[in-house]
Amino acid sequence: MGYSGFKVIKEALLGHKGWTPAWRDPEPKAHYDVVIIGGGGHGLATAHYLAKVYGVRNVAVIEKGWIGGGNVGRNTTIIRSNYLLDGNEPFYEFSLKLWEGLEQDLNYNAMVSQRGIMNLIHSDAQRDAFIRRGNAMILNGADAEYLDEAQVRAEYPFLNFDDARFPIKGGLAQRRGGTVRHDAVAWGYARSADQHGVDIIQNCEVTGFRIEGGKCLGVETSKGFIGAGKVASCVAGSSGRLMAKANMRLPIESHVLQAFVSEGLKPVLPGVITFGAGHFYVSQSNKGGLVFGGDLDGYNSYAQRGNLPVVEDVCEGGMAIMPMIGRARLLRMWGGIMDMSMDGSPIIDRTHIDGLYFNGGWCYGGFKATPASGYVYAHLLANDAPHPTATAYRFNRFQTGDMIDEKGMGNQPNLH
Amino acid sequence: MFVHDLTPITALGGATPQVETVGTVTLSENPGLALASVMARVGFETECTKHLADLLDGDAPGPGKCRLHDPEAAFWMGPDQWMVGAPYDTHETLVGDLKTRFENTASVTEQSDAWVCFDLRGAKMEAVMELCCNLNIRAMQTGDAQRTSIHHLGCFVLRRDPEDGVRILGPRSSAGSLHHALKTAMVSANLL
Amino acid sequence: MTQINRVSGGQIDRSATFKFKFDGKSYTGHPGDTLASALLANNVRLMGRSFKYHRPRGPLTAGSEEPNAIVELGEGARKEPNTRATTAELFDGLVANSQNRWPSLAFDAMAINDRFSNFLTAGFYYKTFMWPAAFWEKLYEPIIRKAAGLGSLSMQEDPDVYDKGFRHCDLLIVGAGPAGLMAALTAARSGQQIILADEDFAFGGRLISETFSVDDAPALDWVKAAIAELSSCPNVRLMPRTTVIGAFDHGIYGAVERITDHLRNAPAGTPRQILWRIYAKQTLLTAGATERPIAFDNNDRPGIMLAGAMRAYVNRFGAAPAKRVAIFTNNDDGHRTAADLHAKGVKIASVIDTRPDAPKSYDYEVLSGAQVVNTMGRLGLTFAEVKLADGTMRTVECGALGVSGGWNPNVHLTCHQRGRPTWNTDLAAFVPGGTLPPGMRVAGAAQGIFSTQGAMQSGAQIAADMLGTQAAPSPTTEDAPTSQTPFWYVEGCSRAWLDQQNDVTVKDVKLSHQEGFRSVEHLKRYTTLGMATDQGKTSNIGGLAIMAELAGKAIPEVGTTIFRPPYTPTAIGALAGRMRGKDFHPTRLTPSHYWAKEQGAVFVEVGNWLRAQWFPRPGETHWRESVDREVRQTRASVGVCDCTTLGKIDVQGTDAATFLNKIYCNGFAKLAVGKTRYGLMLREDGIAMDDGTAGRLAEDHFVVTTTTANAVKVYQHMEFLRQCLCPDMDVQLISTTEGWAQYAVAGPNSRKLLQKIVDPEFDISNDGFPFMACANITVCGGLRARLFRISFSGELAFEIAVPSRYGDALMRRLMAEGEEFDVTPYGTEALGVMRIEKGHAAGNELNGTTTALNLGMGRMVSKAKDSIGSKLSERDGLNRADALMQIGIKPVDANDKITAGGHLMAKDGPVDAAHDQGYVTSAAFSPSLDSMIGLGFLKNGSTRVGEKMRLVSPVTNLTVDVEIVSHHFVDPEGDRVRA
Amino acid sequence: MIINHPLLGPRDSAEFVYLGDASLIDRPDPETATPEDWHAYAYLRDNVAGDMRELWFHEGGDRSWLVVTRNTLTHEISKVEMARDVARAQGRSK
Repeated sequence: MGYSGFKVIKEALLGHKGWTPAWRDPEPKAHYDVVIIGGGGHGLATAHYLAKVYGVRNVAVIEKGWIGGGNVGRNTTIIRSNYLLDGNEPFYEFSLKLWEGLEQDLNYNAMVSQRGIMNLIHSDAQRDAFIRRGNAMILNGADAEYLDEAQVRAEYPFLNFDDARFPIKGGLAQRRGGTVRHDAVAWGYARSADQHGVDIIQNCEVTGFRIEGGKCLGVETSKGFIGAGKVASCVAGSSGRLMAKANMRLPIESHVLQAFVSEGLKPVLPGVITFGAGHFYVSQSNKGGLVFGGDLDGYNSYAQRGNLPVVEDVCEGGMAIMPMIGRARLLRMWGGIMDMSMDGSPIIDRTHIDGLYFNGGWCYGGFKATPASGYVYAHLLANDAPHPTATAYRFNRFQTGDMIDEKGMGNQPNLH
Repeated sequence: MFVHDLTPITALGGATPQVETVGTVTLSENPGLALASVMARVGFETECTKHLADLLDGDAPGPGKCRLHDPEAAFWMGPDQWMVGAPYDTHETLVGDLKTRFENTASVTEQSDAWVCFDLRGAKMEAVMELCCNLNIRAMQTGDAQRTSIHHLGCFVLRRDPEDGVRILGPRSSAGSLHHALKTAMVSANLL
Repeated sequence: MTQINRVSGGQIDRSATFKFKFDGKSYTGHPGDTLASALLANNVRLMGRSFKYHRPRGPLTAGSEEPNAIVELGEGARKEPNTRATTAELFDGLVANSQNRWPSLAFDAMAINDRFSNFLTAGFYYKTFMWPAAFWEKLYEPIIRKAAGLGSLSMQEDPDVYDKGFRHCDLLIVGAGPAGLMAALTAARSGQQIILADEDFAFGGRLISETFSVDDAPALDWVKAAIAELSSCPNVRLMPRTTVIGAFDHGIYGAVERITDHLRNAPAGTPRQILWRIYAKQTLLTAGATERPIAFDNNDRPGIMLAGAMRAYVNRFGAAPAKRVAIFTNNDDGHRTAADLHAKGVKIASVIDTRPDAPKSYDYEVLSGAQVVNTMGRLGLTFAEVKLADGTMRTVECGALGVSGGWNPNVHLTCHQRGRPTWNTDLAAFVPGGTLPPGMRVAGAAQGIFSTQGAMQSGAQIAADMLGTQAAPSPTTEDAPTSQTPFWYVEGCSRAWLDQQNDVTVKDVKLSHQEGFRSVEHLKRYTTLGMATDQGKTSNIGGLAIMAELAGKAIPEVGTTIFRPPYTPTAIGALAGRMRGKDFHPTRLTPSHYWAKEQGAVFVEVGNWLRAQWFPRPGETHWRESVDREVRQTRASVGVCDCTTLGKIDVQGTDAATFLNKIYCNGFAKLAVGKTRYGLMLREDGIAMDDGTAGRLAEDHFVVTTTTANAVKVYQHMEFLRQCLCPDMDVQLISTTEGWAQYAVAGPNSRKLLQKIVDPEFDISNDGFPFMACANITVCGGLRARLFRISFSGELAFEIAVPSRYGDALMRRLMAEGEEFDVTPYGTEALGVMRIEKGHAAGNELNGTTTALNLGMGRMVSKAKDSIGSKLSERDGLNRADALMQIGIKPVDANDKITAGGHLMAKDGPVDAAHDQGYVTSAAFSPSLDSMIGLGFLKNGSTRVGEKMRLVSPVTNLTVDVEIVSHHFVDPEGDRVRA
Repeated sequence: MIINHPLLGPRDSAEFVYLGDASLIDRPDPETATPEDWHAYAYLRDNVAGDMRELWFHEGGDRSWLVVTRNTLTHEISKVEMARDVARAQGRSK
C-alpha cells in the first residue's frame, strides 16, 4: 500500500480502517538465495537493495528479537560524510547521497533533515587537522566549509565563547549533514524490502551455522534449519558472538556507547554540534529533546547499559560548551553495543568460509552508513566483488598493514 | 654550605604559603616538605623494606598506609614503592642520604618539588572531603593514606593526627586548580 | 484570591502565608504546599496543555509521576522548563508560568490540532510530507519543529552552582514510606552506616496522605516519632528532597539532593543541587507504588485525577480538588478516597464502581457495575456520563473525578541493570523480577505488599535479614487485603487517553497493532507511548494491557519496556557539577608562569597546560612581529623558552638500559654515561607513538623525556612493559615532570649566558660538554640542577633544569644575566617556527598514522634487537615504494601563503582525491628564509626534492605553486648545534 | 563499577584505565613468531560474551596493572590479580 498525504486524509475520513501491517509476518521457507542475519538498519537496507537494485528477491532477514531493536534504534541519529581518509570518505559520501533520496526511494518519511553539522575547533593543531579533512572531503566530492571564530559565533551565539577553558577558534561545517528519525529508517527499509518479496522473520535466533567442506549451507535457528545460497552476517555489536559460532576470531571488540535525551524543549539548536575539547555532541529532535552523546564507557561489554562516570563526563562537556542547558533535564539514557574495530573502520567482506559473508566493525559510524552499508553489502552478495566505494573494508588489511585509522589510535578499539 | 641566592616561590606562586579559613575549616599550603620516592630493586624487596623500617624505627607502611614519624615519615605509593618525607631543610641532602642508606636495594628519586602539599583541618573536614573525592573519608583512620582523584587531579590523601586533619599531596603544576577545588568545597560544606 | 477549596487539617502551616504567581496572576498558599496543591486550593484546575493536541490539562497525580501539570518555574536565567507543579515545593514569591501554549493557557491557538486529531494519528508523519523532496527541510519540518517541544530554555547561562559528592554506607534505603521507615528503624539499631533517602520534602510516603491510624494514633504522629528516633542515631543519615536516580554497577547509586529549589533566596554560593554518588554495600528499595488510571472517553480533562492523589491533596495539603467530586474505581481504594473527601466536607456526587458487588455506603451514592463512558467541560470537568449496570445512561455533575485503576509497584530501580519485572496475577501488576541489581532487595508496596501493616512488617523484616539483626516491632495499622481485579479501559467511540502528555489514546494503540507494530518496543516507538517526561509511569501498563488484549496474549507475553535511568528527569547542571567554564578541566601552570604574566605574555592552552605563546614588546601590534623577533633574536644571540611541560620519566635499575632498548626502536644499550640520545617509540602496531630524548646520568639511571601531549600515555606504556611483558626486569619508573623547571637556552650565545650562572667547577665548554652531553650540576652557588646539551631549535642550545620552586627565580636570573646578549624569552609560536625551520617532527607529524619510514627515520628501526613495534612495522603496507615521506615545502613565489592541511597535487593535471599525492602537516612564516615554509608528507617524497607541485586547500580557497625541498631548512649539516 | 584491588581493596573503576584482553600479556617470541602470530596477537580478539580476563591500569592509584576477570554480560567481577604475578606465572621474565 502506498503512503501519501491523500491516503492519510482518506483513511482519517474512513476511520483508519484501511491501514494494513507495514510488513508481513511470514514463517521461514526451507531455503533462500540469501539469508541476512540481523534485522537492524544495515540488514534491512541490504535486503531492500538486494531486492530492488540487484533483483535478488528470494531473501530472508532473520532477527533474534524485533526489527530495529539494535543500534538503529539506539543511536543519536546523526548523518554526515566528514571523513578524512580515502578508504572512508567516498563510502560515506555515497551514503549521504542515498540519504538524500531515501524518502522517495522507500515511500516512507524517515525525516532526513539536512540541518548541518559543525565540528568545533579549539586549537591550532586541531585547525590544521580539520582543514586537511575539509580538503579531503571536497576533493572527494563532498561539501565542507571552514568557519572562523566570528562565523561560528554568528551561527551559534549561545555557545560558550567568553568563559571557556578551551576557547572556540573556529569550526568545520558540513551543511549537508544532519539527522534522521532513526526508528523510521528500519521501518522504511523493512516495509520496502517486504513489498519486494523479502521475508522478515522476527523472534528467530540463529543458533549456529551449517558448514560442510568449507562451505556454509545455511543457519540453524530457533525456528529450525534455514538453507541459504549465501549467508550474510549483519549484526554489528554482536559480531563477535555470532561469528564465534563459525569459529572465527575478529579484529573487533564489543563496547557500550551511551546516548542521552533531554525533556522536550522549544527549538534551541538549529543543527548538530560537536565539541572538540570534550566528549559531547548534540542535536535537537523534532519532538524537542536534546539528543546527545559522548565517549564509550571504555570497557568490553554486551550489557546495553553504561555507568555514571561517562554520564557525568558527557554532561560536563555539555555544560562547558552550552552553559545554558544547566536547567534542562536529562530524561533518559541508554546504551548500545558497538562493534569497535581495530582501526575504527568497518569490515564488509567475504570470510574464508565459502558462502559466509560479513558486515560489521562499524564503531559508532554505523547509523550514518546504513544506506551505503546495505547497498555495498548487497553489491558484494550479488556480484561477489566489492562495490567501488568499499574496496578497502577487507579483513586482510591488518595483515598487510593497510589500516584505515581516522583517529590514529592504533590497535586499541576503545580509543577509536 | 649551599649559598645559592635564588629565591623559591610556593606552589601557589607566592613568597609565603597561603592559609584560608572558611567556617570551621582551615586550608594551609605547606611548603615545608622534602620528598623522595624509594622503589625497591628487583630481588632486594626485603632488604629495602628493612632499611625503610629502620629509617622509620617501626614497620614500613603497607598498602594504603602511612607512617607518621619524625624527622622522616613515609607512605605507601605502590608495590615496593614508598614516598619518604622529611623537613624541607633536608631537601639538598635527602636523596643522597637515602641512597647511602639503601645502597643497591632501592632506586631513590627526588620528588620534593613534584607536589603541592595542603593541610586541611577543622570540624567539617569530612564534609569537605565528601564533596571532593570518593574516599570513604569517615572510615579512614589516622595513618591511612590513599591515592584518589580530586576534580580530575591525582592526589594522595593522608589521614593524620589530630582526627580532624588530612594532608593532601597534589601535582604541583595544578596547585591553583586543586586549591580552588578544595576552597569551593569548603564554602559549600560550610553552607550545607 | 482566597483559597476557596481549602479544607481543614493537613500538614500545611496555616500560620504563614506565601504569595505566588501563576501566569501573572497572584495567589496565596502555605508552607508545606506544592504549587499544584496551592493552585487547587485556589480553585485553579487548568495548569497545562498536552504535547500534540494542546488539550487543556490539570494535575493527574500528586507526585513525580505527573504527566500534565508541568510548568516553567522561575524567571530570567533561573527559568526552569517542564517542572512538575505536583512536586514543586511552594515558597514565598514563587513565580510559575504555563508552557506550550499560545497566546494563553485558556485560549491556545495550537488547540486547532485537536480538531484535526483524526489526521494526526500515531505515525502519520511517516506516511506523508514526502513530496516534493525539497519541501521537508524548507516547509514541513520547520512547522513541526516550531510546534514541538514543551517548555523553553532561558538561553542564558545557568547562574546556579552544583556540587558533586560521594557517600558510603552499609545499607541505602530508597523511600521513606511505611516500609522504608520501619527498615530504617531496624537498620539503625544495627549500628551500621545507613542512608535513608526520599524524593519528597516530607518523609512518611502514603502515611502522611492517609487518615488511618497507626497504633491507635494518627499515622502522622508515628511518622514524627520515627523521624525523631532516626535523627538521634549517629549512624543514620536522613536525606529528604533526594531522588535516587539510578542503580549502577556494583552498588553505586546516583542521587540528586535538592538544596535551594524550595528557598526564595539561599545564601550566595549555596549549591542548587548536589549529585551524590552513593556507594552502598546493600540497598533496600521501598519506593512504594504508583496508582494507575482507567482509560475512558475524554478522561483527560482538568479535574480528572487519580483517587489516591485526591486523598493526598485533601489529607496532606488540605486542598479539595473541587466542591463536588465523583469517584470511578474498580477496587476498594476508590471508596477510601470517597470516605476521606466526605469526611472533609467535600460533596461526593457518587462513586462509580465497575464491580457488581461494590461495597455500599450510607454517606453517598454508590453505583455498582457502572462505568464512566464520557466527560464534558471545555477547560475543566463539569459532567461525567455514566453507564449504569442496567445499561441506562446517567449524567453526574462534578468538578473533579477521582479515578482508581489499582496500583503498580515502583519497580524502576530494579530494572536499571536490565532486569525485567515479573507479572503478578493476583495484583494484576508487574512486581520486581528475579534478577535484581546485586545487593538490592525490595520491600513494601514496591514489592506488591499493598497493606500498610504488611509493608511495615516487610520493611523491618527484610532490613533485619540484610543486616543480620532484629526486626523492629511493627505497629498495628491498616491491613486491608490488596487483590486487584484488572480493568483497563472503557470501550468508547471517542478518544480515551493513555499517555496524557504525548496524547496517545486507545485508538493509537489499536492502530499500532493494526499496522504490525506489536512488540512493546515497536508500540512505544511508533505511538510515543511512555516517551514523555513522566516516562509512562502511569500509562505504560494500560497500553501494554490493550496490546495484549488485541494480540490475544497475556500481558507478560507482550513484555514490558525496560525502565532506564534516571528515575525522574535530572538537571544536566547537577550531572556536570563544578566542571564547567574555566573549571571544565584543571589548569597546569609552568614554573615561569607568574613571571611570564608580568611580561604580558599571551598564553595558549596546550592540553591542560597554559604556555606562553609569545611575549609582545611595546610597539608590537601583530603577533607575527613578536614571533619573528623572538626567532631572529634567538638565532642571532640567545633565547629562553620554558619547556617544563615535556614529560620527564626517571628510569632506574640494573636493567634500565635493556628496558629502554625494548621501548625505543633505536638502540640505547651502548649509550655512554653523561650522554643523551634521541629516541623514537613505536606502538606495537609499528606506528610512531612518541619521540624524545633519554639522558644517561649513571649506569643504572636514565632521564627520559616525552612530548607534552603523550607524557601520561608513554608512562602507562612503560609500566605495561615493566609489569606485563618484562616482570623480572630490574627497572623502576617514576614521573618527575612536575618536579623540575626546565628551560631551553638556545642561540649562539647560550653557552656564554649559562656560563654566568653554572657554578665554575663545571666545564660546559664545547670540549668539556659537547653536543648531546648531560650532567648533574649546580648553579648560582650550589643549587642542584641538570644540564642537557640538546637542541630543538637547531641552534647551539642547552636545556637546564632546577627544582620547580626555583624556576621562577632562575628565569629572572637568566633574563638579568642575559641582558648583555639581548636575550629574549620565546613562546610556543617561535618554538614551532624554529623546529619547522630545522625540520624536527612534532605532534602534527607524529599523528598516529605515520611510521619511522614516513618520518625519514626508517633506518633507525634496529633489526639487531627486538623492540616494541619493530616486527609489525615490517608489513608491506607500511613499506610501499611510494610510501609517504617527510619533506619540506616552499612557495615558488616567496610572497605566497602556505597552509597546514593543504593537499599536494601534480603541478598540472586534475585536482581530486584520486590524484592526491600528500599533504602539509605544519606551516609557518620563517624569518630566517623570509618566506612561508612547511613540512609535509609526499608519496616517495625523499626522491622528489626540487619538484614543483601545487598545494591546494579548497576549504580555505587556496591554490599555490610550491617547491619540494629538504625539510632541514636551516643548518642542514648541523654545524650550529655542535658549535 | 568497583574493582576489588588485591592490595587496596574496593576501588572505583573510574580510577583505572582500560587496555583490553589480558592476552596482550602473551606477546609472541620475536625469535620464533610468524607474521600470523603477530597479526593474531595485535588484532584478533575472542571478544567473549561472558567471563573475560582483561587489563586495567590503576592510573589514579598505585600504578599497578591488574588482570580483572569480568563478565561482559553482567559486569560482575569474579577475580582480580596483579598483572605482574600473572605474567610471571605465564613464564614471562625479562
